[in-house]
Amino acid sequence: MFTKPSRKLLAPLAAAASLTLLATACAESERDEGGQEAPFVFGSAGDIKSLDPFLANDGETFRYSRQVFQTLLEHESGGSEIVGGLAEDWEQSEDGTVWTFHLRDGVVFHDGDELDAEAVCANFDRWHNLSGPWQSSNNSYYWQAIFGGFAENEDEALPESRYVSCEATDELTAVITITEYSSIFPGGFSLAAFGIMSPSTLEAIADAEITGEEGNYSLPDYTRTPGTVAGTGPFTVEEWNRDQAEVTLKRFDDYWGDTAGFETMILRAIPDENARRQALEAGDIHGYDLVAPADVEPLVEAGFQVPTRDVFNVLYLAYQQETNEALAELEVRQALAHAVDRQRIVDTILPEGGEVATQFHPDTLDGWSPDVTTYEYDPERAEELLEEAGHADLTIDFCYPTEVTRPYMPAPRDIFDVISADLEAVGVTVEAKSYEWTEYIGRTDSGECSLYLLGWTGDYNDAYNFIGTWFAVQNDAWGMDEPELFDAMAEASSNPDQEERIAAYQELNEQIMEILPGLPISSSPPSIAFAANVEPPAVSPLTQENFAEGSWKE
Amino acid sequence: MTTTPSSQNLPGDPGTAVPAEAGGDGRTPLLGRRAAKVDRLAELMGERADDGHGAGVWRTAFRRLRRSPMAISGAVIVALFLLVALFAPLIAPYSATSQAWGNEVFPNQNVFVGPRAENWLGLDNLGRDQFSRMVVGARQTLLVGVVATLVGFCAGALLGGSAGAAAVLGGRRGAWYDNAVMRVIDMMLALPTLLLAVTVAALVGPSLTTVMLAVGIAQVPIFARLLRGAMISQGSRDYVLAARALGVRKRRIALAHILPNSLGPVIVQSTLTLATAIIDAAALSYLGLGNPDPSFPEWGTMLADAQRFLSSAPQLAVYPALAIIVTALGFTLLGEAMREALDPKLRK
Amino acid sequence: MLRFLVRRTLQLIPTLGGLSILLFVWLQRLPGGPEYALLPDDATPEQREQMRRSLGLEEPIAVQYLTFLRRILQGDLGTSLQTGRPVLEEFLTRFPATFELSVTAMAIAVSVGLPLGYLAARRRGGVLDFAAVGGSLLGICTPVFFLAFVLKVVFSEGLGLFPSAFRLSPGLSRTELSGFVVLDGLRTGELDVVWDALLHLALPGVALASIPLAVIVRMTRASVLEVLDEDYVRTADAKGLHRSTVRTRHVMRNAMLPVVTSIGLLTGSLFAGAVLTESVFAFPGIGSFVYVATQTRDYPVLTGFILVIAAMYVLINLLVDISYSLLDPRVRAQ
Amino acid sequence: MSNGTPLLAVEELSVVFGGRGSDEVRAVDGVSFTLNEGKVTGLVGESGCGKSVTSLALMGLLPSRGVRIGGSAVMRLPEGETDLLRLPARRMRDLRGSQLAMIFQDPLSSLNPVVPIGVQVTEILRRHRRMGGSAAAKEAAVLLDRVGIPDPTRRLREYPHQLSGGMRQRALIAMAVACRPRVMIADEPTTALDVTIQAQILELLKELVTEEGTALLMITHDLGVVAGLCDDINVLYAGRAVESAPRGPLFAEPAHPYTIGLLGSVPRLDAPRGEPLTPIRGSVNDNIAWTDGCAFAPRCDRYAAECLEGPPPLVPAGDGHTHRCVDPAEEETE
Repeated sequence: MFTKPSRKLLAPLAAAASLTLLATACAESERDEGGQEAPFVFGSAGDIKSLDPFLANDGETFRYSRQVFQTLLEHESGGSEIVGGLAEDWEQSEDGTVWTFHLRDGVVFHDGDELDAEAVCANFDRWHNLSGPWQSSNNSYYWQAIFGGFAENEDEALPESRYVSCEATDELTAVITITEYSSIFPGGFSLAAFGIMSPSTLEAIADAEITGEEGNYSLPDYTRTPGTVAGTGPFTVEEWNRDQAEVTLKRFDDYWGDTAGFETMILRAIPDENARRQALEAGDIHGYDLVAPADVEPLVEAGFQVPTRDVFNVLYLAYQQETNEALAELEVRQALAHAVDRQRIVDTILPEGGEVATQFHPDTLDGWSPDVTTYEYDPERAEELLEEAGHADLTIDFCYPTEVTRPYMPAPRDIFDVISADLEAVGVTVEAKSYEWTEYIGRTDSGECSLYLLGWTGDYNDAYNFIGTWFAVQNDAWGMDEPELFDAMAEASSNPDQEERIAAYQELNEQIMEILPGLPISSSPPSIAFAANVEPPAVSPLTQENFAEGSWKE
Repeated sequence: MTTTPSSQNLPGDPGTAVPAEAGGDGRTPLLGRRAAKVDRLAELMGERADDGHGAGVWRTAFRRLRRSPMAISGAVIVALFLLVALFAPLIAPYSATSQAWGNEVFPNQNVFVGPRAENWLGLDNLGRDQFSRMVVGARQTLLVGVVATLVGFCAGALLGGSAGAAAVLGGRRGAWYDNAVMRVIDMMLALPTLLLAVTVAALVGPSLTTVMLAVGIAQVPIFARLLRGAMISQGSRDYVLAARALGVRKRRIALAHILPNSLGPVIVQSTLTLATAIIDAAALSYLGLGNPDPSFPEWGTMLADAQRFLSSAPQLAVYPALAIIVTALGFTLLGEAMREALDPKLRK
Repeated sequence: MLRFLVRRTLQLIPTLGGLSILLFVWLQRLPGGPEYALLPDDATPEQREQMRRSLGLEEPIAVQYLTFLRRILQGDLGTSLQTGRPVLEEFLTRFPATFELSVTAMAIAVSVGLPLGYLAARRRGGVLDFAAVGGSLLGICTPVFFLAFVLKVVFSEGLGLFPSAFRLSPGLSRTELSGFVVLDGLRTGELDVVWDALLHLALPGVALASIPLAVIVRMTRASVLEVLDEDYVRTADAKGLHRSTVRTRHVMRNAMLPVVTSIGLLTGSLFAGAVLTESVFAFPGIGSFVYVATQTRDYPVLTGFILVIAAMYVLINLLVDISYSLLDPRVRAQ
Repeated sequence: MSNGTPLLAVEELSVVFGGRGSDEVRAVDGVSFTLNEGKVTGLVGESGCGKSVTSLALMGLLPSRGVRIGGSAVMRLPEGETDLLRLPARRMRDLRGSQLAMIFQDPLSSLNPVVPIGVQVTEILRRHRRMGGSAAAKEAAVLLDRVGIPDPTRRLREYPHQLSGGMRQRALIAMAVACRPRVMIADEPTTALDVTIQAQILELLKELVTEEGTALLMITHDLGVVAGLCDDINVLYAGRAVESAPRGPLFAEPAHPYTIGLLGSVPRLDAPRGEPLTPIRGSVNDNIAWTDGCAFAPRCDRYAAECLEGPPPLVPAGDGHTHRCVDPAEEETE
């Protein structure tokens, strides 16, 4: 659709180049005389939503934006430790409300602007001062998740903003002040949604408006057409072909760190997991994410590289206590927990290396407790408990998502099928309901499903990112009211002392598993696949791969 | 999708309907007079039956069917399918939903269990007996096909029948009504059946009922057109003219004479629609608009669900695929053979 | 001829009017009304109220209909819930892909179907006839998506002859004049692009062609059989004309009449088939977009798709009528 | 005139349908007759008696499969005598239309509805007389004029449905005579026409035969046509000739009861008023195989036991008069 005039002039050259390319299609890593290198094509599960990550809350947009924009803090390559990003290092005040970031020197944006503290603060101030449709949670999900509200909240339901100010104390020092400490910091500063854009970009988009109604927003042009947004990442965004669902990234040669191994990287959306695998096998793409567990072995045998990420997720069966009164009874919740053969799900459906989860976050996180109450697979006990509760003939609706795989949930339909068969085996009548992913999220969030499958991959290394997401306040997704738990959660989260906080988390985990708001099913390591001739980037448990680390094998 | 224009002009059998009418008569003078009219009509019909084909078209058609290999193979397949579907609970050795062998299959490691002594077709991806699922699935598939066809048949017959009757007998207002109905029908025909079904299904949300409704509704315009066409062609027949000349009431002509004689092509179409319904139902399942409960065996759902194992355990997809293809083929063969047998143009 | 065209075009108006009413009713029938369909489930009552107002749902029904009609006529099919872009725009950017795929499929179906149907009829009862009839029945009875999968597994995954997805190999550089990849390639002389695009079109094209092919074979066969029995073919033979003359001028020209109609109808149904085929081959056309829309119940897209298909069907019908009148002088005379 | 040279001698022609599993049907069984230059030979009988099959067999227009043809049909051609029944298909195609032409029963269905009359006339000229486009068009106009179609150049551009029934038949005749064939077969050429047109067409045929010296085989069920046109007459029943004679003797002294029956079923102006027509009982279907006896026996008034004692032989009755009856009528009509 969008063509730069210069490309037209280059057309004959490009044609010649691609002819050669076709001739050497089998050896894609080879460079041809034109100096052009074959692009690295990665099959993603969906198209990106916006070029500006601030507006997004989905993994595919963030996979793209992490290559183009950078955040103040990052996670270590291949791990979950927080390290410096655009900020070389940082300090927090005693009470955890003042964060001082010492920026890297010599960082330039794609458009030539230089990174300084003013630029960082301009970004934060912009977000803080957004108004109108920008304040819809559809358009600023992560801002609201971390900082609560805006400078001027237009919706009374929004909490007061946690953000106070950002000051550039010197050229390379930005000081961000927040109202109170929360364990979401410093992890919050690493979220891809808070990718720093250049001052020129900010100027250009200052008047950009979101039009349309709730649920039917039309995003401003700069989020759709490359050319306006500029970050500091190892790649620049070259083209977003929306009808092909394809984003083309180019190596940014003035990147402050090691320049990217690939000259060109293309993210191409292939929603179907089978199609992704076939595309890799056919050589159409050179890597893809969300590999089905069953495909791992055949791919490895066929010579593909299928690195496995560390476990950093949890899959759970949620009990919504309001839609089905029986679920408000502890015995029923326990009965359902005993009824499900979680080991079988782990053994037969989840990828190798998965484990039955005993609590609502993986054991790789501090705060995991070895002493939580466990619920063994025991159908007889389940039946007894149901009998005791007077719900021997329980009927319950059970939702699962269709046409989707998540890192923690490879085959939702099969997992549903196994659980529902287990439940039926102890006398529960299951009414199946399936929804497409976005609709599913909406319905489960608003508490329309009594039982449903969902999970979470951590954004950063803190237990609160898991349990705090669900059990910090009364909400429709769970429909449970446990004020004590909520209070304890708030207290733990606002404790700046690392050790005390972790001990509190352990207690919280024990408490949660007593209450049993849902059944944690598993934590499993998701895989990602690459062609044999690719030197893949270090895989990240947080699914935050930095593709600049990848390159063609010599 | 399987209709051809020639199917719209199939004549029914003029000889079957009327003699039955001639029976109950002669009680009151009024009835007697009407009976006399009917008798005269029957006489006319008798003459018709005499001059042309002697035995009824149906009987000749049946004779032809018995000799047609197409019809026989179709009938055998359909009969087998019906038997399996009707006696599914007796045939299936195990429960179709119990994951009794759940610990023997590991889809995450591509470990599947193929045919063996206790499970004739092996196990499915969750350790259920595939043979039992296929057998019980036949029943669901039949249900979907029959209900969908019935929906299409009934609604289509109502629309098309009324339009046809109005066109033949209704005069100017009838023609207007016919025109209006046919506009709607044409519009519905404009939408490919599958798309029509998809929109209906997307509207109501995924369930087995949705599939049946959606596929059925998609068939309505075809049935309506067919019946109307047949009725109009019957309407110009001599016996209808004769009946009108004799002053038989219009409703009676339409219901007792034109309609029964026009049903031939519609019945043939029903057979073909069963095939289409089964295939379209499978497509809807693939689109995720089918039964949300995956444990419930239905061939379309099973096929759609097993696609992902096509390279590692192709049999899981191939069994239901073959079953669908063969069953649809059976109905199509039978329907096509019936159409050929009834169509004088194709008769040789 | 011109008068015929004008007359036929005028006759479309009531049809299109009927369609718009049907669509309007459809939208009204959406669960809870259009504002529910167009808003997320957790929308507040105020938002719904606002949506109702902005959709003009407070107005009398006739006014609503006229508004609806005006919007359609202006090409406003609403905004996609998935992408937030106007539905028409989404369709237009994806149209070239689906168009190329449909043309490929139709080209396969026609170029194979017509000769095969003719030969089957000519050798009625022979092996070829049996194979053609059996094959076409099989084609009709095989679920398209399954066929597509099998093709992909065998020819792409297994034999590696064709790519499994997309319209073009990623990163293939080409001069972009329009969305029509093949046409552009031919115009600019980038034959590698053309070849690459054709390779990508092959498998989905065959899968999509399966049903039209089957129908065309059967239609052609039946039609040719009928025509072969016609007196004028006997006349032509009695005149001692060359076989080829008899075949083209006397048999095919007449036999084509019903086939042309069905080709028209099939072209309309191709777009529905594209929903299945494109999704299997990740072919970035209208089909896969609508596939996602059915998943996400993107009502504006679904409604828009129906409208586009119906409009296309009407257009195709017009084309069929025109070609029919070119082929059959009797129609012109009416 | 009466002494024309024989152009086509048909000997013992037989046509058998079916076989291999299904029942055999002997449609034509040992029929012999000769067509002479400038003469009209009639083939008379009820529908289903085998007259049309005879004509198709001579033209080589019967399907090749499922049909067995026996006997010979030797035609005198410029290059010598040739048995039409043994000629390869390609050679036969050359003869058809040029040396051997046919006029069919239903002029509407015998003309290709979608091709202009002009093309249908010129194609035969281009094929057999190797004429170029404009020459053929000119000749076609001459031909149409010759067969009495007014304003021929305009008619050439028209389609069959634009012509009247009589004109269509004239057009067909024009095609038949286009290459001045030696032998012409007219299969019920007037049945589908109005009575007044019938007479005109017959007059035209007679004229052409006389002027061109063509041998005409006139196939009809209509004795009126036979009486007015034919020089020699063959009466066919159930595939066999039951009586052959020149026109005079046949009408004067019919020998076979079937011939008598046929003559009796025709209303005659000169018959006394009030005298009933005498229809033949039953229908053609009520017969027995010739091998078992006289096929006409079940319908015959004079049926006797000897009729079933085997096939009745063809008996000469002098003056070129033959019949196939064991108990022929003798001078009864006098």
